[in-house]
Amino acid sequence: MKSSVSVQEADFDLSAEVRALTAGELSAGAVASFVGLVRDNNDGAGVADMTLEHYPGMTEKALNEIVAKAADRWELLGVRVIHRVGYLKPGEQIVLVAVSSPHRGNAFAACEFIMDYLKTQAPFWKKESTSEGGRWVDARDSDESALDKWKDQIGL
Amino acid sequence: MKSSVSVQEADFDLSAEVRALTAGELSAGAVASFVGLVRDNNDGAGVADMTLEHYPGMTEKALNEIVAKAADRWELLGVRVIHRVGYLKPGEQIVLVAVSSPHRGNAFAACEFIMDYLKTQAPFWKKESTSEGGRWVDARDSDESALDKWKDQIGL
Amino acid sequence: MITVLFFAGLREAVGTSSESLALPSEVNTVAALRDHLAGRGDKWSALASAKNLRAAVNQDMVPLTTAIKDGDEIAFFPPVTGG
Amino acid sequence: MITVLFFAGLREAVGTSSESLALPSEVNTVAALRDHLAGRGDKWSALASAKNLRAAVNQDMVPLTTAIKDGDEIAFFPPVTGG
Repeated sequence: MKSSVSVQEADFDLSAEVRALTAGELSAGAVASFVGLVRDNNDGAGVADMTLEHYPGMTEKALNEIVAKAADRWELLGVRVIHRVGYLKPGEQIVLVAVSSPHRGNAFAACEFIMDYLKTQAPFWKKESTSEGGRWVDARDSDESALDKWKDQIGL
Repeated sequence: MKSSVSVQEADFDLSAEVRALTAGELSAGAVASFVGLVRDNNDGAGVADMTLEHYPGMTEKALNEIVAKAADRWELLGVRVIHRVGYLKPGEQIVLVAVSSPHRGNAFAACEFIMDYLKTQAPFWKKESTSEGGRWVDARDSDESALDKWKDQIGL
Repeated sequence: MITVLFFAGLREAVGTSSESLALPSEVNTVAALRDHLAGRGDKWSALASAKNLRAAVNQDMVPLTTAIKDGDEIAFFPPVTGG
Repeated sequence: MITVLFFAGLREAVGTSSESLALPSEVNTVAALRDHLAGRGDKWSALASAKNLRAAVNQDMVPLTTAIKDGDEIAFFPPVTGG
């Protein structure tokens, strides 16, 4: 399986990433992908912009471990993860997870699994500028409970 | 919710479709998408090319009904479905389903639901050219059982 | 009159993609129409022997027990394989 | 010597992103290190009052009960919010 993880300030192009993921791999019948975007509102306040902080070194390590966990569990041909850091405005892309596989069930499951684990295991923190000033985004209980789904289903 | 369904011979650009889906919709935090590709092998034989037949009129109707079913069940902001017909070679894109939502759980579920229903409810048929001649692709039992998952989970 | 359509391998087997015909008075379900057409014999028997034959009436996929009436568009085809 | 890192709201609260210090002999877990640093008082008490404090040792996320030793890189931070 080929996999690649990037943490970067630069934006990314979804088509180009998916094309690179499946290039020369003609047994890939399915690509599931996820793009996370900066929303213009959160917890009832307008969001003007956002700054993403991370833990250099650990970030790449954590993302690679999550990808390896997914590759252990599903038949995958390729995984691409990109997470942006730094200054972002509403509508901008934050994160990409793309997964290729011979069949769609594995691609969907692995893509959602990687996003769910990234949300609680990868060291990124968002600070929003809102009409009420700057604030660090609180973790959501729903992100913790999203992991329970995988624990129940596949005994992780 | 905005939705759009196309049946066409032309290829599509994933980035452009996702950008159009979320344009001006700054409450969309999540876009899940699926791209199906022509594989170079199927059921143990090499595939040289493929022709996709459909039922004009019913195809668009069936796809719109599947999208409406998904929009009834999950909080969605936009859905885009493109299915190609005609002559296709290995590596080419066949189908796109892209779903935007405020949060990722709904986007993932609706995207996979639409693909699973499309596979058994939308009137498309594939004919492959293989080393053993032309043959119509057989439906997979796994595609029927993929629907059971939704029936169990959400009582459809 | 009704319109009958055939797709994919079934279209190739019966050798036509569509025909219009007067609905015989005793034919009032999709299954009865299939039997009526298969009764022509020769290549039409593909309709009787098709594994997992699927049908649509007025562009809705339906069970073969579904009633049909004059003016309907009825399609016969194998299980779908898009996506 | 150990390296201690702070991120996000906790970094702002303690007013620094990293420091190196000699590991006191009685400090042998992440939790003991947190208590040791919080014991400095003032802004450092943020470490004691942090809801859901998370930690990593040598870039692996770990429970606060995890053992630490000389040479380790220990990070303290709030629950992560990427993605």
